[in-house]
Amino acid sequence: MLQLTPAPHISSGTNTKKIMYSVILALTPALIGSVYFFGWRALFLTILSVLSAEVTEYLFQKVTGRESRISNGSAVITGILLAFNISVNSPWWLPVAGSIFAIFVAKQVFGGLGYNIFNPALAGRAFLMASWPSLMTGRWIAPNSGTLSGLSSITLDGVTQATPLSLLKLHQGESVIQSLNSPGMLKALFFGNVGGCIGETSALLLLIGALYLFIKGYADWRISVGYIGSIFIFSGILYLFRVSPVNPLFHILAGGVMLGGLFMATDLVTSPVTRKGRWIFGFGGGIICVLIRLWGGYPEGVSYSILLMNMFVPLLDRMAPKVYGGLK
Amino acid sequence: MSRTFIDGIIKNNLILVLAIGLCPTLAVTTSAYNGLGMGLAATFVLIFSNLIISAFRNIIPDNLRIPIFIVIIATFVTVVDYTLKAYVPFLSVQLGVFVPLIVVNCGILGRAEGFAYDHSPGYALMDGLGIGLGFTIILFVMGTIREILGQGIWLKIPGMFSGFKVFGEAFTNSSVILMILPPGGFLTIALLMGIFNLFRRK
Amino acid sequence: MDNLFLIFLSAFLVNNIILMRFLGLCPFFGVSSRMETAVPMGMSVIFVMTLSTIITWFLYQFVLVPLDLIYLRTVVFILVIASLVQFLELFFKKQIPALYSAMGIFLPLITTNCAILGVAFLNIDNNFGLLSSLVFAISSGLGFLLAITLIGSIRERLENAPIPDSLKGLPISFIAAALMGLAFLGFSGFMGLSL
Amino acid sequence: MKLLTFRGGVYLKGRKGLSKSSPIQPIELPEFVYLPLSQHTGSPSKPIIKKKDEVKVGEKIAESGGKLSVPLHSPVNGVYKGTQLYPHPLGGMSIAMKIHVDPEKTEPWERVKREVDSLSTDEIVEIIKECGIVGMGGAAFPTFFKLRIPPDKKIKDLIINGVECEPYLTSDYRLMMEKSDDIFKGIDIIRRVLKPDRVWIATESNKMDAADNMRESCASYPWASIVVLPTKYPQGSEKQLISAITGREVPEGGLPFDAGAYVQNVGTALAIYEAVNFGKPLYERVVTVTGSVRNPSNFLVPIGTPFDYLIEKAGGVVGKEGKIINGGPMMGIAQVRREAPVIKGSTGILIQNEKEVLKGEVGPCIRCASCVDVCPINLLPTEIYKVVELNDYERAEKMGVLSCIECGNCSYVCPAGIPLTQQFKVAKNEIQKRRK
Repeated sequence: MLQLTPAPHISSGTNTKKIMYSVILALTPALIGSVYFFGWRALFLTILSVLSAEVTEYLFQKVTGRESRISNGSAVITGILLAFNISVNSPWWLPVAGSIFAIFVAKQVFGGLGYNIFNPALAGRAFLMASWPSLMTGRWIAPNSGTLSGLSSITLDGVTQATPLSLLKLHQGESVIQSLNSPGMLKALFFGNVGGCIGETSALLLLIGALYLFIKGYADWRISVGYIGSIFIFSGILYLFRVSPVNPLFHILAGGVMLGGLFMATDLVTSPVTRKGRWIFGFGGGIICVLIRLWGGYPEGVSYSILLMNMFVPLLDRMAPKVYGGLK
Repeated sequence: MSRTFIDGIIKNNLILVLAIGLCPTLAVTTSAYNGLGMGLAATFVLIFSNLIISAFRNIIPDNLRIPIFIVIIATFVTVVDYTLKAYVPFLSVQLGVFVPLIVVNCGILGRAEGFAYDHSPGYALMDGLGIGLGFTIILFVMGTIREILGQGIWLKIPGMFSGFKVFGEAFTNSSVILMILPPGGFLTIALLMGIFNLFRRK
Repeated sequence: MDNLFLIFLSAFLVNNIILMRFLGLCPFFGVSSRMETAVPMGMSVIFVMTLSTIITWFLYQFVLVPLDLIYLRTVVFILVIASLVQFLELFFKKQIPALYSAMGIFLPLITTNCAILGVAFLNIDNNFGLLSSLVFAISSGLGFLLAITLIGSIRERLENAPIPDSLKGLPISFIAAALMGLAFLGFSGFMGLSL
Repeated sequence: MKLLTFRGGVYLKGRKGLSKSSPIQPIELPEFVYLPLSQHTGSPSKPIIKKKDEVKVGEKIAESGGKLSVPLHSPVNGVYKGTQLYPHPLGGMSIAMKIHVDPEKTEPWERVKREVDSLSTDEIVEIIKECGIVGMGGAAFPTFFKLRIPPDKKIKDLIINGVECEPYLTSDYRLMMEKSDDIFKGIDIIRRVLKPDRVWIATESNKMDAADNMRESCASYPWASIVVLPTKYPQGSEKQLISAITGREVPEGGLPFDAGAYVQNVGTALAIYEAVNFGKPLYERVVTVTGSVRNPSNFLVPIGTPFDYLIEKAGGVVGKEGKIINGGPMMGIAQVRREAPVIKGSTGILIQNEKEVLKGEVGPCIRCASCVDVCPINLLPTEIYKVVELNDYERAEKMGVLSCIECGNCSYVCPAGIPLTQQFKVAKNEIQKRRK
């Protein structure tokens, strides 16, 4: 029997699964780093989050009688990213609640993979922020500085320590600001040896993973460069005019800028499809992030800035580039 | 006549079926008590405007009917507004601008135009009761869901009753605050409408 | 609260009239399934809102208050807005047909748009002066336009999404609005402005 | 130096190695040949002989059937068996003339000797028409018609297309290796008709030896230059080739001459040379038979030879037969019947065995925008696909679906396996239908 599918008769061999698993692989260095900095509980919460995401996806597809697509790995990414966005000191049910919201409300009801408007992990995080603000912002602990002592215990103790960003928000005088601007702080931020959410602290490990995705072409560097670059430029200008007390390097290394700019803004489904749109998307997100950090009610603006830009994606997608030869 | 009443609750349910009067439904349902208060206030206006319009339907000139309806409705709204301010000031503050806004609830004008204007006062009364009750039930249910999930308590009446702790103390202390924030309102009505559609299809 | 910039920020973003204040939801969900209708609706709202704010503000300050007729404000305002809309409709039809064809079908819908009346009330409740009232009205209108444009584009994108049947149409739009509101929560506390 | 290329496109594995080194070889004649009356863009030809008539190689057997149409010539000596419905390699069944080949009679076509230099352009174009010449790169557009440029249009760039960007195919490559001198003589004739400012012979970087060979022949033609473009698909598409070389774009709905350019395939240049100089009609062509066959080859094939006969000549299928494709893997058409005949536009026959055939699993679009990046026309395939799915052809048209050249890039890169190109073909047909 001759087969009759339409042209083209060959394919590039890339498929959705491959892309998703590459993203998971790219997140692995940061995951390993989180265990190193915060102990096994980081891994425990991540696994819990991933499992909740997968189970929610499975149940939804089962109940609505859809083809099960849980093996494509997209829910795993959501689970990991959500866990990366909470403190290691969170109660176990926090990532569970976040993942269920992320998959159910932000993704599956819209039709599942490919149809969600908002990045599920970020929607999940915003849900947690709105619902349990004290758990999301008041429970930071210091990293174990790589002594590996954290590896043996799954406990909630640990030295509580404000994150660099919350110190900035509290504005506790000149000496604090000076320490935030110090090279030692920037180094700690770059390597990840600071308090913060599970997966966001190490700029280095996140960059390694993202670089892999950029090379593979599974994430568009334009978004990341637009996002992180605009934060750098905008906060730099504000620093020059003494509006922002901290230097732009601090701004791009602290908090979730790397995690958000490299992994969440670049989420394929919730970012624009055109190159121009992607530049605008990244750039706009960066500006909003700095605005929230310096003038908003929260110490961190990354997740909201990306969620807000997610809303504009359908509009940005309308900016079609000029068609070859022009249109009549 | 009882048919009119039942239809008012289900078949013509303002929110679930006609999707009118959404603003107060979402805005004030942060607690069951507020929802109930809003529902009853609207029901009061519905019943009396329906009755009056129906009673005078033969002398209201056709081309002037809409402004006349509006004046009648606005009058009852003003009555409700001032009554609430006088007797339940706290509720009045909670409902805020949404009490005077009952006047633009398209549901009420819609019933005046679509039902009361060409039915006898008896039917108009039943319609007002049914529609009002259907509206009140939804507001109460929405308020209940949002209050229990969002605050961990149920039926709190400010100054009188501190509410039932439905899921126990631990839940009350870490309730889902989002549910009493604006997005929680959208989520709750989406959920109710989804469930309603599920049953309507069957 | 007379800082005009703060009034603008509050009305436009922090307390967005749709997503945070829940005013004007009927037209918001009613005509937002396509961008072609959503955008003109938003424009019409800005226009009517600004005009009605000017008229109701003057009426209130210079007629109702001096005559001690404050309790008549509901009746008076709604009549004013209804006749304003009627008048605009006739005026556009005769004088500016282009504008009529753009806004025409949306004007009658605006009478029962509680955002218009709501803004008139809120101006009084907040004791706004004329300028503040105007800024409040225009920025509320802009907030409406922003929200309806966004939801319009989002709903268009959802046109062929395999959404469960019982959630198609309004419910999924509510959920989209909920998530938009969630994102807008990022503005809460902006420059000290709270919900 | 500015890199000469076009926007979008994909880098494909060429797979030309399979048949690259196989020289063009004539084949034994089949028992029957089948000549569809519609082998070119335009109205079908009309038979002018009667059943049981004896025919000779090169004899005109059908005349031009309209303004945009060319005659058909017998590729063999034999007996005309009348017309019948027969599989058409572009899909479906169509009326074809069947000729029983007489293996005894081996005399070739009657050569005429012409004094080319004394011919007027009109005479040249008439000869090209009478010899039934059409574009041989696949489109099969009647060449005489294409050569008639409106007097107000000036051809600045004449581009000879030796790009052959489809993977697997090597027929143009072999022609450039073996017939470069004759191709240049053909180009010279085209040049005399069009009087362009510049002449470019374009090929891709994966055919360096062909480029070198052409360059040698080029030495005696100072007006021509060889351009080697970076290998990228679909460079051989007229529009892309024009913008790669000249930087100009053909306006939507326009023709190449609107951009001051004219593109002709190397094979057509050769056919023009043979027609004008010796009166040889287009009755045979080079066809690459490749893919999962034992001996991938480049054959000189009489038009009308059934595919299965050629596959047999190439050693038969390796593995279990999966697909037989008329053309290359990107734009070729999968055949329903293996006995479909070679027509004037057949560049190659690609055989895929069962394992090579794509599974065709379709998932939801994840908006990766790969299709946007590779579209040579700068369309947004993922967005257009959405509105086509909603049957909103009006919006699809506004988004430029009619400009789609059906190169297949979007489908090729789609990780979700969505048949984008196919949907656009359907949408284009639907829009054309509604216009009528």
